[in-house]
Amino acid sequence: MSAAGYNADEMMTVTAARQLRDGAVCFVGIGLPSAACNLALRTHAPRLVLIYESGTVGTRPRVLPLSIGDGELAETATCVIPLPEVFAHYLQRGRVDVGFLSAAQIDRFGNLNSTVIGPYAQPRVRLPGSGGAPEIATHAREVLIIMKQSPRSFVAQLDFMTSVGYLAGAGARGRAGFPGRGPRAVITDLGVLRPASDSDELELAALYPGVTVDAVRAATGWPLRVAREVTVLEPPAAADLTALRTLQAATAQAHAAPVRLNL
Amino acid sequence: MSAAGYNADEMMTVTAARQLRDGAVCFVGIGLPSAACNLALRTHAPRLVLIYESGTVGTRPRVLPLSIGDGELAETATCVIPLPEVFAHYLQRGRVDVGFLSAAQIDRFGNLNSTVIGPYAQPRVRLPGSGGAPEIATHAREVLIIMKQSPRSFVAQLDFMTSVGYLAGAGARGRAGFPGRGPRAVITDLGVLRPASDSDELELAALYPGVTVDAVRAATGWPLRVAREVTVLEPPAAADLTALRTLQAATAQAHAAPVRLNL
Amino acid sequence: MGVMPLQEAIARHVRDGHSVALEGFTHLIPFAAGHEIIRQGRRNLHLIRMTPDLIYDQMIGMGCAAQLTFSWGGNPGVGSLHRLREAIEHGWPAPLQIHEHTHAELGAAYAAGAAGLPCGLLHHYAPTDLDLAGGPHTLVCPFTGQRLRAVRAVNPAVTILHAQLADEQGNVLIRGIVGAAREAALAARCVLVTVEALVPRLDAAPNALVLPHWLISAVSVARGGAHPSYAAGCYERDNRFYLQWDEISRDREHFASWMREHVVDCPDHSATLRRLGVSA
Amino acid sequence: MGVMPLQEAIARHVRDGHSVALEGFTHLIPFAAGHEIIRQGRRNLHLIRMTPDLIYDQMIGMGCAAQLTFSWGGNPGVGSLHRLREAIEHGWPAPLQIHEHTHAELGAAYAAGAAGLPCGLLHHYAPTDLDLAGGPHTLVCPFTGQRLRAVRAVNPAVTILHAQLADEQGNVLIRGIVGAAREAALAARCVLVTVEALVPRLDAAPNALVLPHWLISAVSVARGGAHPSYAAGCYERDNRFYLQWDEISRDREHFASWMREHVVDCPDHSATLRRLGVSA
Repeated sequence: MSAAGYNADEMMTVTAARQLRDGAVCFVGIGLPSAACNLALRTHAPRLVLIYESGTVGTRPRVLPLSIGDGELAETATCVIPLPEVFAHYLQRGRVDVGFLSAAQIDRFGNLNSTVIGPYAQPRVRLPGSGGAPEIATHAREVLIIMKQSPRSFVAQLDFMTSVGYLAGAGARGRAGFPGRGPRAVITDLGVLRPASDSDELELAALYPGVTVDAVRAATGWPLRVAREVTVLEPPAAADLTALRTLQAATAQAHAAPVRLNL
Repeated sequence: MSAAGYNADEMMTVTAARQLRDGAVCFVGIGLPSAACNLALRTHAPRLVLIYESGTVGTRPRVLPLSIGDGELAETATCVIPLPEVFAHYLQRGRVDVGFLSAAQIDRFGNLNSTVIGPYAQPRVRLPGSGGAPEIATHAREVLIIMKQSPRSFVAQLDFMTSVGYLAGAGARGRAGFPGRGPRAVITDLGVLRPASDSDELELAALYPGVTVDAVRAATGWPLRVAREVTVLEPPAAADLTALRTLQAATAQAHAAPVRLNL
Repeated sequence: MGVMPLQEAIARHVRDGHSVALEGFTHLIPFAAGHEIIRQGRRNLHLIRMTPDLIYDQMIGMGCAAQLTFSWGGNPGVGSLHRLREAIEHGWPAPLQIHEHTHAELGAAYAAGAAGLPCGLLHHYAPTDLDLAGGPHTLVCPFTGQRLRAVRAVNPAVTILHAQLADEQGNVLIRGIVGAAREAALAARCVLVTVEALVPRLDAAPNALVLPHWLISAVSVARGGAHPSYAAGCYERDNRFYLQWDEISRDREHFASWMREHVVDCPDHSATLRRLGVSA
Repeated sequence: MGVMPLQEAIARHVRDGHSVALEGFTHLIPFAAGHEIIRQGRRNLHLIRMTPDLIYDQMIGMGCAAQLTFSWGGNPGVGSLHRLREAIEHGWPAPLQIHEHTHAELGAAYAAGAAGLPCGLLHHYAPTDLDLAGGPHTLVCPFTGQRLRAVRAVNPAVTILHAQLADEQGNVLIRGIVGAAREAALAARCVLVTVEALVPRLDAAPNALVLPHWLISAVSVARGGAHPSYAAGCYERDNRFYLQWDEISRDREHFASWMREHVVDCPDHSATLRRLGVSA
């Protein structure tokens, strides 16, 4: 990667950040979603409201948190509340505009598995489990999914359904009556998939510069549909890259010092 | 009332205070219960835990509060919590040993009316209503009732049942399965009534000095039963009276200054 | 959120027929806001408060209310609310439909509303006559078979609070006794807050009770806005006024002339406080 | 309540077979207490925690647990909990029965336990495979007909927390991120707390998060007791250790020898911290 260049993580992060309108209330997870939200805060969306499930509401961390409950999140929050209240008073009450999700597996309707690979009772791989995902999937007004694309993770059949996307598609989610509308976009390291308006099936809607449709098809475990018009996304603007890299450098520096307890 | 003497309010307050064992957790109301608890704190029960429904837990007011939510209660409390949590985490969770109640009417089984005189839809007198009383009546391990005695308030038939005592008596309360055991004593301005162990009917158990059984009967709106042994209670000890009067004088002084807002 | 004069906040957000909760348990009762509602002549409100207190006695006596949801309707430490009693006992100045709860029930109803649930749960207790007044239903716990009491969620159209401070963004800090104010705000469709002061930053303690600005439709400065109730750290409860109210409110004419002089004919709460002689 | 050494608190109150919740969400995880349970060799515990984190990875790997109730079982920001995975995938060192929830469900389950209710309510959502893993039931709201999800209350036999301060009476002050620690404590039959320090008075802010002494069975001083988690205002999270743990815990033998050296053979948490080289 050259100084003028960028890597796939950066493209994903910038793409995710671009989805966020200023003032939106986001329920954020650690990793790329956290980077994307904090990038948006520093660029086009200074009034973004970030909620982490640790109970930190309206937080503006100076560096990226490494855990969902870093002290940094509490120190810069509007308020710190008990976890049951985050889920009850904010998510379930319908006050979250955007929820971010990721998972080990996704299917063509945006349903997610973060529980097990293999059978539940005798898993080949036991994954961390649900956390806040199932309720984010149902209650956030809309959901953004961020996942690297491969045939192992974009699968024809989930081993376990942890969090709902569009269920079996074709309006099934709407009929189930969830408060939230479901996944609006799946942001991968190759491009962006979006649900088709009739079938709810994810289709390729946008490509990163230099990525081909065939490359995305090859990274998808089902016969991927392609939207009638596939846009090629702009590469990250210099300002975005600068903001992101400044944030990441500050993060690395902040977390480099070894911890000493003065007891 | 001579200096060496005492009045009926003082005797009631001291009698109520004597019912409280040190360390008990009390759910306290304004007025005589509050005076009794704060007197007990200053005499034989320094570790009494006072909870007021305003959310002030473990409070030790320096003067008696005039309202259930005086600033004094918050300033001296172990913690101040939202009202729904007082009722859920403390009362309903079974952490309250003693609840105090009063009412406009009581019947022979210790059931209470604080809602209306006359029919509910067309009341002759609309009373304040239930407040915290119904749940205190069911959930406090035991209940102490403090009421002045008269045929108008100690009635054969309640106009409205707001809070349960022993229902229809003879074990009816036990069969209803409430967490709390019910009224242990009714402390009046004449003496103390207690439930009979078989029938649950209130019977005269103790008299204040100088009060006759006939006087209590005359102040009761049903044919009052009298326990086999009626004790005559000791008058307030000098130490009790001194503590109570010191508290009341401090209270009067604290509340005498007119409020001025420096805006 | 917007910082705006209280007159504008009430004019914009409180409409005839709305369900309105002015919360604050003994502490931080939003008198300034209630008085402004009276001045603007709102009618047919469904008033919601655990303890109606003097502010609803005044609003009911002035004919603002058609319904009242409450759990304890007295003058704390004093006795009756005479205007509330007249409305219930004699339908004056207008009939008042009441929805009566216990504190625990109304607290759970606000909490359910705050959590986006249609109902809240409490222990079941055997029917008292309160059940006849309509209200809770019985549910059975699917795990234990235990009978439970379900109460319908309360979600006011507008909740109005008074607080000590707001910052420039409109985040609100409440210090001290809070009652069910937080739940009432979280349950509402629209939240209005009056504050003693606006400050650049709240500098709130960790875990302090702060309402984020984006839950709030309007913040208005109303110094002394809780008088004759109080604002911890700012001024004390005017217990003497609570005693005087017993006298003022006993008689319809006396009440009406007092309200005219001290509320209706005053342009705002500062004028009310000056006329009451409690501030310069 | 009594102030006593941690060894004594664990010996007295935690028994084989107990359901035990060591709570604290990322912040204030009671590592010192968990290590003492390992040292005392407790067996067949039913461990309860929203996020098992390293402390339960260690306790499970050391054979303390027969059951686990949880809602997210990863190494935060790092990846897998290898000892937890081995227990579930290979039954090593012992089979582990799991009771799996979402965060919202387990939060509501603790909250119901704290409120003395047998179950809590959440919005219903259409069945995912989590329902097949057993758990919530559907209830119908008696007012709206809306389907709701009931979760069984969680009431641990013992809840153990770490906090910054306790005063001489044993009142405990928690500052910062609290997760479901408060609900887990209020739900428990017995509460043990380790603290960074004992002080004469807490001088807590209004509305601070304080647990009254009479809810607590034992308070023990354990400086650094949350390391490698953190105690806001005292020391930071040892993110480096969380990364190292991924390596330490991958292999059974490496794990066992590490635990022997750093926990089992250390008399107390101070010794563990010295051996880890994080305190003098």
